Amino acid sequence: MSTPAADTIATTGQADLVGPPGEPATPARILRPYGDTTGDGMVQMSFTLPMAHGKLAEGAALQLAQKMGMDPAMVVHAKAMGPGYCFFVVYGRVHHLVDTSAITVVERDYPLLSPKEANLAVRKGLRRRMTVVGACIGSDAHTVGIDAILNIKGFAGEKGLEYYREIRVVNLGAQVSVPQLVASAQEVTADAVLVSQVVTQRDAHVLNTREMSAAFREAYPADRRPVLVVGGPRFDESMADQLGVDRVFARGTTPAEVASFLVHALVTRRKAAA
Amino acid sequence: MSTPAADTIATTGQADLVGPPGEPATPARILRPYGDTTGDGMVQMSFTLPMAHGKLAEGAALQLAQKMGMDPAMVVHAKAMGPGYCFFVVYGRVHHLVDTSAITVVERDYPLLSPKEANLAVRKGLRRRMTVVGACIGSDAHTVGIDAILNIKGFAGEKGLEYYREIRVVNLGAQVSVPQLVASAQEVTADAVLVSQVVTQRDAHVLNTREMSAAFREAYPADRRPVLVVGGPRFDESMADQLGVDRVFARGTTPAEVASFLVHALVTRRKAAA
Amino acid sequence: MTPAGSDPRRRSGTTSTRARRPKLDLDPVTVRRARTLARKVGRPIVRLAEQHTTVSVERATLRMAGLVGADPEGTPWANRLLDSVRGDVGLEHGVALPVWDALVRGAAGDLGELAQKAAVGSVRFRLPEGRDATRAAAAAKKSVGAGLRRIDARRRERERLIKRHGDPSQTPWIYLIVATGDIYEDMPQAQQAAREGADVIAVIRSTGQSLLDFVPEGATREGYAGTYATQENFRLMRAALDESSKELGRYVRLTNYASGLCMPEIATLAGLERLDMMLNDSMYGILFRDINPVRTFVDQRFSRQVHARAGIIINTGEDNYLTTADAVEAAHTVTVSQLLNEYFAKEAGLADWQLGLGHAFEIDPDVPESFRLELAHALLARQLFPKAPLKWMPPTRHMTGDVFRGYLLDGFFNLAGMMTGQGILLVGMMTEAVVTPWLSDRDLALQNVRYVRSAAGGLAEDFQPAPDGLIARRAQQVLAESIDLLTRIVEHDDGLLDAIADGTFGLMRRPADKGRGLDGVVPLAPGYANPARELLEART
Amino acid sequence: MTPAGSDPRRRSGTTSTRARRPKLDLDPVTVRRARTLARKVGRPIVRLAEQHTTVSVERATLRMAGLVGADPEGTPWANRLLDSVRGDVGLEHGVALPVWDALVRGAAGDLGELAQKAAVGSVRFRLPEGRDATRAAAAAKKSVGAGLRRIDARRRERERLIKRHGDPSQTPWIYLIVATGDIYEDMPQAQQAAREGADVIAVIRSTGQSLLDFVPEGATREGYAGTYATQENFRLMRAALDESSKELGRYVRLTNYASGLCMPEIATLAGLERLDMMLNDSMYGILFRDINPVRTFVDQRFSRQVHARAGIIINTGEDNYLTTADAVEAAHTVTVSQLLNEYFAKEAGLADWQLGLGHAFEIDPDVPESFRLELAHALLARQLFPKAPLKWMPPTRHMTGDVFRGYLLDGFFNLAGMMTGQGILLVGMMTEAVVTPWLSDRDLALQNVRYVRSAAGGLAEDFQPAPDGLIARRAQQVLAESIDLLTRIVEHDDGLLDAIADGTFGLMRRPADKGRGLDGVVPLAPGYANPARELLEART
Ligand code: B12
Ligand code: B12
Ligand SMILES: Cc1ncc(COP(=O)(O)O)c(C=O)c1O
Ligand SMILES: Cc1ncc(COP(=O)(O)O)c(C=O)c1O
Repeated sequence: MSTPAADTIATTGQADLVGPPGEPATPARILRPYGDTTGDGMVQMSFTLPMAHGKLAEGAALQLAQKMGMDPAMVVHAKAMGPGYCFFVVYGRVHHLVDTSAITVVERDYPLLSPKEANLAVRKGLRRRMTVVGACIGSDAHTVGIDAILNIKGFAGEKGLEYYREIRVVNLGAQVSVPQLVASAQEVTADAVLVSQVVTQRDAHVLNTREMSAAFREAYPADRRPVLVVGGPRFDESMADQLGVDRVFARGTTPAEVASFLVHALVTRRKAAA
Repeated sequence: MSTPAADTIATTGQADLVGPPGEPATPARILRPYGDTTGDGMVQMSFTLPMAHGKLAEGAALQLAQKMGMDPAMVVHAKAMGPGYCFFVVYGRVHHLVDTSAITVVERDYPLLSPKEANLAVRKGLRRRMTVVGACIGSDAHTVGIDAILNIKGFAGEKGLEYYREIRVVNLGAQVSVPQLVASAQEVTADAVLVSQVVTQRDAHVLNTREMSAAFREAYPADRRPVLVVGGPRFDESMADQLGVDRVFARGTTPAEVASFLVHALVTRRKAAA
Repeated sequence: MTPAGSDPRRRSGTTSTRARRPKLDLDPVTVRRARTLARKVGRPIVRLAEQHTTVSVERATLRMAGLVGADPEGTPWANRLLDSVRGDVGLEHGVALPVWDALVRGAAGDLGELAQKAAVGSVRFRLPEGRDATRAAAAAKKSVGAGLRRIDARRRERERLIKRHGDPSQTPWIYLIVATGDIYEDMPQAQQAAREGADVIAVIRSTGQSLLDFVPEGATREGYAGTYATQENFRLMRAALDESSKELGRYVRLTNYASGLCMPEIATLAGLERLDMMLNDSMYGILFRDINPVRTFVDQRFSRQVHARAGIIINTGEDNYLTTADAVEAAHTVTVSQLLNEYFAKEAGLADWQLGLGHAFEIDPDVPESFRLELAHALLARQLFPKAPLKWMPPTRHMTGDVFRGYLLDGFFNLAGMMTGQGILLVGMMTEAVVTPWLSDRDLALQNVRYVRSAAGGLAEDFQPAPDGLIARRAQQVLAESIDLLTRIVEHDDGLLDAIADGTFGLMRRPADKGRGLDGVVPLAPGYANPARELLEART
Repeated sequence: MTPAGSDPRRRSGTTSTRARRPKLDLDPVTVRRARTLARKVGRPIVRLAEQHTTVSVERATLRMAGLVGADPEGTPWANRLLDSVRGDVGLEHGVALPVWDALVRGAAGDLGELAQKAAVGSVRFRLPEGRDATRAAAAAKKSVGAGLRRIDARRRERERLIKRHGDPSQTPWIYLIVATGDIYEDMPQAQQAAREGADVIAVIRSTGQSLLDFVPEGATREGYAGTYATQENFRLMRAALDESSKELGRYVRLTNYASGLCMPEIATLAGLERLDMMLNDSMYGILFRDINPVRTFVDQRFSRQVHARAGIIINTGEDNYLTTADAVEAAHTVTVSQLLNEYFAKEAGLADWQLGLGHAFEIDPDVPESFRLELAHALLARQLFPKAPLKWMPPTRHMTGDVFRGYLLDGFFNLAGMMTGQGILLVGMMTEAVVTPWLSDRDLALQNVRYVRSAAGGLAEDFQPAPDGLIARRAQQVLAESIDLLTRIVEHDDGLLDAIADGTFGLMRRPADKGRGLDGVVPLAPGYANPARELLEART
């Protein structure tokens, strides 16, 4: 429902058009949230505080809202949840400005290829098929996401990597341990390793990914390490460095984006380096 | 549904009991929002930014969340609303602490009286009936709130001020202009004037109340001015001074609270002053 | 636009038309009885309306004849001119004869100039007699007739555009409000709402406009909780929605309020600017704005005649009763008001397809079986007025700051609307108890409607209230109580006026000799002439 | 607790019992045909189960006999002891004879000591024969019998508590999950949920536990997205809910998962700690955890026998199919699985009232008529299994970060549950696509249930799908497709095992000789003895 279409993303490299109402639009750099009037700064929030319902709790909710930069803030709903917790809905105006020129977005810095183009690039560039190993690691058993990228069936109308003639896909499935994954990658001399992480409670996805990238760094000489890609709905795409991987994909990723990145990383970039 | 019961409020003068899970509770002064674990600081937000949907917009949403003190923040939903607006749902952890010792709450600083007690106090203290004028001023036509306080029928099981034998109620109804209100108050020599303001768009309630209190200050010598009370669902009870009134009542007010305040202000306090 | 073509229910694929049998077994004799009583109650009021005029009816006549604009202080020339005439010769003969007498006499080249001259005292009015009167009357008729033809042309234009762009493909029609106070914020918001599926846009009026005895002028940006109804705002918004209609391949309708002290004038402006629906209730102004009852009934009749002529669908205001009275206890007052609104509307020439009779989903959600009681009420209205589109209003009174709960309630409201074949669905906002709707509230609300319609719209087919079940019994009870109430009204000495005076509706007491705008009511003198009224009457 | 008393539907005031006629006209011959086919498919699997044992079945036997605790590394003594026995004499004769032979021989004073000694190698096991075998068998039977009597006592205790505190006053029973990962956060959250109306609390397990071939020990605070199932956690939570039951005057049930590699042991611990329901599906582990099919079926049968004995209601996992397969296309696989789960359950001694057969509201909300299709599926299950409580699962797959939309969807899920008389309603969370449920999510979700139940619960009375309408046709179609599929399975050379191998369910291919835990499967040798199996079998 809210999945951003990949292509519109790539072409939107600037803040959009918001001008005085009724007048021709001009690009804006500084924005505020919009309730029903330009510049009103209105937002909605809800949260729980671990305290009994009452005036003090409502005051506490207001205090939090104010610390978050809301002024005025209205506590429009407060409900006791048992003796020790209270749930709030707060509406109000935030005074922060959004500066669109200060946003770092991981834009696609490589061309989006059709399966045909990708196949051609691999054939010409690698002169052999590209081998890709995929898995859900740790205790994560959510395979739907990685399958969406790998299986022929694909995602959002795009075929998955199995459909690419020049890509060999080894999908290890769910709950693969990191040593198992490294071993499999070595066994099939993987060019790239694709890992999915969906469970995020207590930062499971971050910890598992770091463990995985460290293991590959350990097991391979730097110049022979397969390209490491991680994906899942709650990843922040700008975190690749912190996670020790080459690329992070988040919610709504489509197979072609991944295939294109792999071609870029394994064919185009390596050729350029060579 | 969420109306705080008046009495529980008055007795809750301290942060409630939150201790280590499973252990006996001890009062906490410093709190964080609670998602599913003590101290996790989790909150939910939604807002619109006036820009096209896309990665830049999601980055902008994150930036706002970060400025509000959320880290990490997750943009879990982003939906284009036409070409120039995008709606977001964001979840994340805020790092602000709520300090319950720094909250100023307008506690009821007078005893809550039954109708009988209130009548007795008026009879003894004023030696005449107390006259109260009520109205919705400005263009506001929402009379249900003021009627809940004034009409016999009352609110939340409590009878309204008309039920009090020693209170004479003159309810002027909706859309009363400030000059009209002042004239009526003078005509009936009102002891107190009760004004309701429900419409808040563009701070209508604040502007109208200020206009009203200024007019009364103008029309009366300081020591003869009737007690000014304003009420409505979106008022902040701590704003009495800024509004130039003697007391502000917000959502969930009951008639007995108002009657008790009037007795306090007109009988108890004046007697004390004399 | 033909009546049939514009009956929203006609195009229904999923509503009552597919049901197996009428969902309620209403006794036809009882139903006929209810209508007879409504006629009895209404007829004296129509007579009363025929015997009076008001400042606003007379100003509407001037506007119909083309008088526009305002003086530098913002007082419309229609008001200035009317006041001059009234000062000189009174109103009991109408403005037409004195005004066109002056024009025929050459006191000014047109109405605008005449108003300006009158304002500075350089023209005085008289009541023409004999040949002068005949000539003035003819000139007036010509001018006003031209105005009526402009309204007719706008109606034809609407029909053309509907043919070109098409009507909504489903019922209920989706009705959304915008209310920023600034027409320039309203326009993009309305267009966005249309894009997301709105079939009808209503621009909510600023608080207090209903008590203004003049219609503000020009484009406005400073309303409170709504935007002023002005001719220019009408024009701007209609143009914006014409753009949307083209963009979307679906004619998007525009609504405003013919209500308050200027009801006749606003109705006229609506006809001239091709608005498509108007809030217009026979008693709302009396009950909720303390407007004098006679003033209201006179203004009502004129405005409804204009709406009939302009092909405008009216929306009546029964939902409002339930914001002050309890929706279960007072359910029958809604039915009674619908019956009266139907009577007054038909008497004024409105066709069935123009009767957006109101009702609302306002039962306290904590009442056991509240949803089924809502279904009972909604079905009763549906079956009592089978050819009227019916305007179904969302929960407001029992909405709270819990916006999640509010979003759910609105979903069940939408479901009730679909299950009972309502014609026009005013989309509820999760922020009802918080703020006037935000852009995102509207977007979310439309998503709610789309889900319910697509997922469960067809449930009407499977909905067959048990013949002796809660729903059937409740509907019968409300109908019986309505007949009791109508009977009691008929038994009042002075019928409806007395009933209104003693608090029968919405718990408000409104005596016939009190209320705002009373000084704008004038009993007709013999010789009263008003070409607008004559032309409109001739048509009906 | 008698079966009748615990059938949630029995107490229904508002569900199908009040309906006028069965909502679907299902052909009884077709229904009988479906059951016959399920029996044909299932019987060879039962025979397979009878011919094998597993490490977990044997460990469960030890636990039933009272073996508790773990070594300092956290490996349970049950595992250590089993491994020693297996190392010494293999498992094909079961652990009972070698273990009690050792005890009878005086190698240790009790099971715990024996395990410790075995772990350090100071005891060796043998397979007793003749009189030794008879004596060992008798001792084993006595120990295990005592354990079974403890389970019986917990069942009686439950019955007493239900009598004292009462069952929920309505159906569906409200089922809520807690999932903090920390049993000490779970407890207050569960109690708060009960206060707000939860009838059943499920403690979700940490990710990965199902692949552990041991049951962790003690109170745990470090699960990911769920809390470890341990005997101590069971005990703590049951005690917390016993408090709540007292506070609320309503017996609050507790659920966990008898699933994964330790299914038989966990079932046993559940019986010992008076859990009231257990997730327990005949094929879930195979399909979703890649557990070896034979391992699963053997473990399944044992665990179901324990549940039967303990008076525990099982919840099957058909909802899971619809998280990977499309809920419309794969609707019949749910029905087939329900029929198989029913067969396996009854064969293992479970009564109708213990069959919480699963199904779910997982149709893409963008599919036209999605809600009515859900009603069709839910009604089909309701009518195929009229005496089973049925476990109705909320939307998960099509939930998004739009929590408002999610809250609405959950409301319609609740409505479908009420309209079709489901017995157990797993409450959906608006944050399904975001986080494991927050305290406030649960509170809001219960408010949603309460509104729908109170406002529209009685709608079942008015819900009469047209005999030839969308709902009736859809239900018939799904039933027909189920029969086709069962027929195709029967036609496989090796029946169900082959069907599972070739991806018939949930699109997963799971060959019988692959998958996790295969090395824990052992074909029985002649002379195999297991007093737990014997005692449980005798009872059924
Ligand atoms: C389906 C599902 C299941 C199925 C999984 C079946 C399967 N074979 O995958 C079943 C029923 C088995 C299941 C079980 C559990 N689940 Co689950 N499940 C879901 C559910 C409903 C949908 C997930 C999904 O399939 N999304 C669709 C896919 C296409 O989206 P995606 O994963 O985001 O993938 C896209 C992108 O992220 C990206 N991507 C993903 N991976 C990768 C990898 C690479 C390399 C690349 C390039 C891209 C990429 O591309 C994909 C296409 O765009 C979600 C709730 C929800 N609506 O999101 C909960 C959810 C993910 N589950 C959850 C939990 C907790 C569990 C359990 C742990 C609960 C329990 N304790 O029993 C269990 C155990 C599972 C385990 N051990 O991991 C939580 C996670 C909470 C959190 N944030 O930590 C969720 C969010 C539900 C909740 N609110 O509690 N679950
Ligand atoms: C009922 C209602 C109406 C009725 C009013 C009938 C009447 N006679 O009062 C009708 C239908 C006429 C109406 C019309 C309009 N309404 Co209105 N209405 C509501 C509604 C649904 C409920 C308000 C209510 O009655 N609450 C119940 C009472 C008991 O609560 P209360 O007012 O908060 O009062 C309590 C306390 O606040 C306090 N209190 C209040 N006043 C006072 C005074 C004193 C002295 C004291 C001590 C205490 C006190 O005590 C009371 C008891 O606890 C709200 C939405 C909602 N659910 O809240 C919208 C709402 C208030 N309306 C709104 C609007 C915009 C309008 C209109 C302006 C729309 C339009 N442009 O046409 C019109 C015009 C009205 C006007 N000119 O003012 C907005 C206001 C938005 C804002 N925050 O600015 C709301 C919030 C709806 C919305 N989201 O758009 N409305
Ligand atoms: C018939 C009618 N007129 C007018 C209004 C609007 O109120 P106001 O008189 O403040 O413009 C309403 C309320 O929604 C109404 O139902
Ligand atoms: C029958 C059954 N067992 C177990 C689980 C839980 O999964 P896991 O195996 O990860 O504990 C589920 C999923 O909800 C289930 O339906």
